Amino acid sequence: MDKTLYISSSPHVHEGGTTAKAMRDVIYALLPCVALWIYSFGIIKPSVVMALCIIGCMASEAAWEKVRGLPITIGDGSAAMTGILLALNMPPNSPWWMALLGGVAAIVIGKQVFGGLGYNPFNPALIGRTVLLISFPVQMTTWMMPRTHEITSATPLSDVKIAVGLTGNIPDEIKAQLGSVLFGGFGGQLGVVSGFALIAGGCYLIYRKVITWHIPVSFIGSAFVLSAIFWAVNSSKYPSPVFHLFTGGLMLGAFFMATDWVTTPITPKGMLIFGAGCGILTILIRLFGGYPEGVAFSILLMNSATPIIDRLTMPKKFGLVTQKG
Amino acid sequence: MELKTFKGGLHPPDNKAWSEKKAIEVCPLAEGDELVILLSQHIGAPAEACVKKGDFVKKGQVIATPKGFVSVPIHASTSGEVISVEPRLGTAGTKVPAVVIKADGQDTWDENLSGADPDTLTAQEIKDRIRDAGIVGMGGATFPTHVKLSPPEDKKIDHLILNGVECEPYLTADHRLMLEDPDNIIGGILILKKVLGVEKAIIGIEANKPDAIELMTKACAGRGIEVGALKVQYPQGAEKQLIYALTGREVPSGGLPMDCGCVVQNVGTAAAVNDAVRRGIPLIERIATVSGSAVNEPKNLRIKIGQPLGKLVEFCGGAKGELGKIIQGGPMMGMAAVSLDVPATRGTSGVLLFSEGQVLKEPEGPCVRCGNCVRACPAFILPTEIAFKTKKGMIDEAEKLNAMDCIECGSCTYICPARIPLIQYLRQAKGAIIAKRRKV
Amino acid sequence: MIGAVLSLGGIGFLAAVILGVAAKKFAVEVDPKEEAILNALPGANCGACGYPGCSGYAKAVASGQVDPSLCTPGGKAVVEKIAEIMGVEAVVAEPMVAVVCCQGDNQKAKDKYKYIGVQDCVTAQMLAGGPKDCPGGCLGLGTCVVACPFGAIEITSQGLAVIDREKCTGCKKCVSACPRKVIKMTPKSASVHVLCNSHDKGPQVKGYCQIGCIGCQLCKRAAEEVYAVENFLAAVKYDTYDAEKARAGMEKCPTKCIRDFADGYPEGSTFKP
Amino acid sequence: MNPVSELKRGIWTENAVLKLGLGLCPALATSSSVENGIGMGVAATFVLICSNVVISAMRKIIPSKVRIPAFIVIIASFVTVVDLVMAGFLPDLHKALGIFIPLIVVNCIILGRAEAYASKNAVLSSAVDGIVMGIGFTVALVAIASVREILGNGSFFGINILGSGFVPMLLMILPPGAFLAIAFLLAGMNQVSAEK
Amino acid sequence: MTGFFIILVSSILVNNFVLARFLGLCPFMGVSKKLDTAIGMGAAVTFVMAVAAMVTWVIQYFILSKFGIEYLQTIAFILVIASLVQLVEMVIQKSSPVLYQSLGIFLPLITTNCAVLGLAVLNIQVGYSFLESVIFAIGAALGFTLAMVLMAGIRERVDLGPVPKCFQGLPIAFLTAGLMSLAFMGFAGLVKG
Repeated sequence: MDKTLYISSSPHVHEGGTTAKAMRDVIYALLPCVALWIYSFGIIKPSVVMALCIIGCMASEAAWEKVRGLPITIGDGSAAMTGILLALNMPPNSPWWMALLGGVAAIVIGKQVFGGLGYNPFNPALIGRTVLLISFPVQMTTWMMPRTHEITSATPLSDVKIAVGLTGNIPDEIKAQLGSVLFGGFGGQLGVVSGFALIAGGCYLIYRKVITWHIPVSFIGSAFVLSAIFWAVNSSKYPSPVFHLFTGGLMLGAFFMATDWVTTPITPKGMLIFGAGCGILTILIRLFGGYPEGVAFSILLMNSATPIIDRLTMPKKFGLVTQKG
Repeated sequence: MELKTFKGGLHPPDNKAWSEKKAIEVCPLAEGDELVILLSQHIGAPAEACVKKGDFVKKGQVIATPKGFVSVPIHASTSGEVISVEPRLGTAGTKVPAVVIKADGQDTWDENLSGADPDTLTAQEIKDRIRDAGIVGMGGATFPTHVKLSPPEDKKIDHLILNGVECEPYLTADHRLMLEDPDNIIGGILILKKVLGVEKAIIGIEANKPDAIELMTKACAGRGIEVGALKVQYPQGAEKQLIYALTGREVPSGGLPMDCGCVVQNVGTAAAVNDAVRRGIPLIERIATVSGSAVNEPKNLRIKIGQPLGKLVEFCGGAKGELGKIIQGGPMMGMAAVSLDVPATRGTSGVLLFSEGQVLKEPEGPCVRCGNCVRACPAFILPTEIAFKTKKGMIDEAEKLNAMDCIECGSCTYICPARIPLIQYLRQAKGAIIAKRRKV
Repeated sequence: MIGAVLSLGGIGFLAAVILGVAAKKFAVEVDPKEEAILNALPGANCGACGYPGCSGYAKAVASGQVDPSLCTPGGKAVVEKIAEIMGVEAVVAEPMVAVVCCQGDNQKAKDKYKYIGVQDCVTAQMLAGGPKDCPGGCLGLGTCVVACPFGAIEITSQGLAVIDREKCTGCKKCVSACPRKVIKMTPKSASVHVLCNSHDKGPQVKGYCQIGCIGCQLCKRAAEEVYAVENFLAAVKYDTYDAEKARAGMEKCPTKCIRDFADGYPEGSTFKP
Repeated sequence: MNPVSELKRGIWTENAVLKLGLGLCPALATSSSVENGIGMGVAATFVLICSNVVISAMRKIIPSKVRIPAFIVIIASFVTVVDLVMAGFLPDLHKALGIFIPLIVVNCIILGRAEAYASKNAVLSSAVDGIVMGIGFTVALVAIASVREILGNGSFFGINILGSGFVPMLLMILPPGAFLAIAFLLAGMNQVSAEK
Repeated sequence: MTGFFIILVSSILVNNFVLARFLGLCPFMGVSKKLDTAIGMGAAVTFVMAVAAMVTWVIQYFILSKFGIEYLQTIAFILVIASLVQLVEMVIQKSSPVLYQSLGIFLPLITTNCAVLGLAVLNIQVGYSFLESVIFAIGAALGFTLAMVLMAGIRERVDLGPVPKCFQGLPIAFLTAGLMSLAFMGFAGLVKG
């Protein structure tokens, strides 16, 4: 033998996908939303927030890995993706230090402490957001109105919450506005300004087979059904399902956060349960909880149940069915 | 046409166009060529050499006799002189017992071989002929056929399933055989039906071979054989998946096809059975596809058992570019060979040459739990979880996760974006579980 | 005050009575010897004794049917302690250590092929018999490192497994983990070993390894009492081991496949003699 | 007995909270401010010293079979004393610590020291053990509380130290902050002792 | 009825004993390494808590209050709980060795579980009725079990991962608990009370 050949276990061919490619796909899918988001809130401020979130994530990932003497993995795009998702979850007029801190928190306590990509039990971007939300409730709920850039602390969700809290009913003037929710005009998270861009991005990911339909469908479906039930019971107190779907972070959550590979179940059945749990918890927290928005909490809560769901939904192995005939 | 299929699996690019239109050619054998005939070319006990150095053997003569029930004899593939009986480099990359024959170029048949009319034979006589001809599963598993045809009394067999799926990419040997020699296959099927005493025989063919489906349908008409068109989906040709696709039955976990009333045979095996019973020809030749990015001229060849892979490649115009990997069998389940000196065996359904650049060298990354492997797995287990547990040495956990049900089709590894050699971990787990069970 | 004393006393008394009665009624016996032995054992659960973990061994010893000297990791001290608990005399076996009988690292030994895949010797061995051309040589993928419960094994910078003679407790975990059977148990007192595991003939060995035993018999000729050559592979006769003679034979070895660990560990190792 | 090495043992090498993982509940629950932390630490130290002394003194007359219930009763008595004293003299602190005062009874540190040390050693050394362990517990509490109060409230011991420009990280004084603070403290301790 | 429901939801989710009230952390950290043991511990705690709530309630209102010696509450409660746990342990050990194998090992841990004593004290502080006390006990125990089971699921995964050396063991467990606690903050205000 003059030349040694390669030997490895079968299969000797590969589909070609890599983790980095999939991450890039997610970033591509987010680009339209990012563009719309930046555009709606006045180019400069949101761009800075976005950039700082990404820098916070990537720099802390690189620094952590450098200190621990590990290979630097910021090239795989997962830190950048976390940064973008985190930014989309923050008010576009956030102070600079908050964006940076959020990025660092997301990567350090959300991901690297557990050993890096693939081992984190919770969605890093949501950890970042939730840490900020609980730490700085005022700054995290100071929103801007799209286009007019007027500073407000009101979002449709908080309007409804406050009104119901005070009077037990949604006042007519708010109700009248709710119809226009589809077309923006409200302050608040991303869902308001670019619900359709998010859906398009989500569909792109499903088409690219980066994610499957299970989680988005069961998330949105269960949120729709549950809110529809409440709405049908008392429409003066509970807002309509369409309102729920297109406000807050629900679309972003359903397509981009709840579908995060690492922190969600791997079995299709588990994914359905996961999505349904997210949807139900979101609506319950929105309607009855102390916080006006529940997407982030519900996804984190379901993240913590992921290992259990995986265990309970282990597929029945081939050949276990009893023979017919 | 409604296509049948199973659940799970995936669809790798089949790359069959390189060789599917090429008619089968005979790979030549010149005087003085060495044939290295391994004594273990089947699953089960190796055969024992019954010739010695210096003996002259004729084509088709028995050179090694079976030991035990799950074993078959080995025959000389050509006439010539036995130049040694010694361990030689085998398929698995280690040295194994072999008989080396130097061809005399005459290719003289052993005159003792004779055929018979299957209608005049009893089932047992046919089975004996099949065993004596050394027939094994030609799909690559090389399980002795006569054993498969002898189910225990209490297993009622009602289906004979013929595997013409050839779901492995690149390979076109079975495809060409069906196109060029349908009568031989059908003859074999009729014999197999008689041995098993079944009424129903189905040939499963993937829809990417429409010409074969059409031809076989026509040829089978009126002879009690159905043709089932199957969706192009890997691993459609895996025994359990094929049975499910064609009959809707699931082979019980840990069981055999006979446990759900089926016997599966490759179409190539059927042809070999026909040759053996009607014409008395033992299994000394087979059809193999030589293909891959590093082969000059991909071809389908009729090869002699014992020819070194290098000879086959040579006949196909030799290798081109920088050779990176040699694969015996298909790219999904085939084994990488250490050198072109390795001889072809009864299980060599193909020889693929991959260029250096085509070798997968990406390092294993961390599992990102995308779930691709779970969705692709036709055995419905969780490959990544098992791999993870195996990596940590938690063999009991791996066993609880049904590691033993893995059919090693490679779908999980093919689709894994983190490039984890999942199947290797699964094999490791299976090995460890078997070792543990033996100990207890 | 009286109420306090009375009620608290009452509660206490009641609880004491109930517990006292329950203790009698629900008593379950536990062998105190078993517990004492378990406490004496090192608790590494390494399995060197052949029982599933230390508790299994403790149970077996307590039953009186098993020799108390099977715990190699614990060494003399533990054996004596157990013997004391059991009231028998301690018989301490000669301490053994494991040795990787190969020096064919990736500089000195040839590879049969380039291996891509799981970094585990058993798994690599399943693929074409392992990437090393030598059928007995150390693959250096570290299955023994994982198997060792005492962290006594490392893979050198040149891809060879090496066992620290101080940390090794002789539990034999690595011996059963190694797919190529290249790790052997040797008496700790002997420091000279033949570090080769190939039974191939000389020229063949030379073909794939610079430092393998070629079966030349020179060591045997120099020290008949200490060396034996069988099947083209030299071996130290530990029964008649003698340090000086062993070194005499070692110096004669043309391929340097005999090593005295007192001189140091193979190249690239961080262990010190 | 060297007091310095004993102190080092209590604060560092055998620190109940940070090294042995004992007494976690009060360590987290009462560390939202340094003041509460010290209050809890002192209360627990008092109980620890007293119970160590009494148990050590009575170690020969308590039958081993009922020693645990006996220990608990002794500890509980002192806890009751602390409870009443605090309610009388430090009503605010008593209210802030709330249910965690009676829960000193089940603080594993105290029972642990009683079982592992006081029941086997003389009165004086048991008292010293109680003191150093108590100080260790208090130090741990103050450490956790400092992190939480400074980050979560911008103040130390109630005094604003980071100025008005600092935006307090509310999270740190809420339950999740307690978990995160102790996690990083423990990791830091591990890192430091690994490097030594 | 709604009152009971609110107590239940509040004690399971909003004021989760482990994640919001820091009660029972020692067994929570110790036993949540494996899912099976976590479930076993949860069952044991639920049983003991329910019984302890009943017994301590009776003692408080029929003995301590009667004699005006509420200040002896701590001593009396801990005495009763300790005896109770030991009694349960002995009974189970004798009557059902199988149950003891799976459950019994956790019982000694419960004695020093501040969740049980904390529960008893809380019951009296809040002034729950007998039935409410029991409901509260069950809710608290279920909350404890829920947190522990979720935690065990995560830990089984996390502990196998390449966690940095200095974070291995307790630190990463605390961090995980912290993040769970963060997620449970979402339930804040779900029920008033």
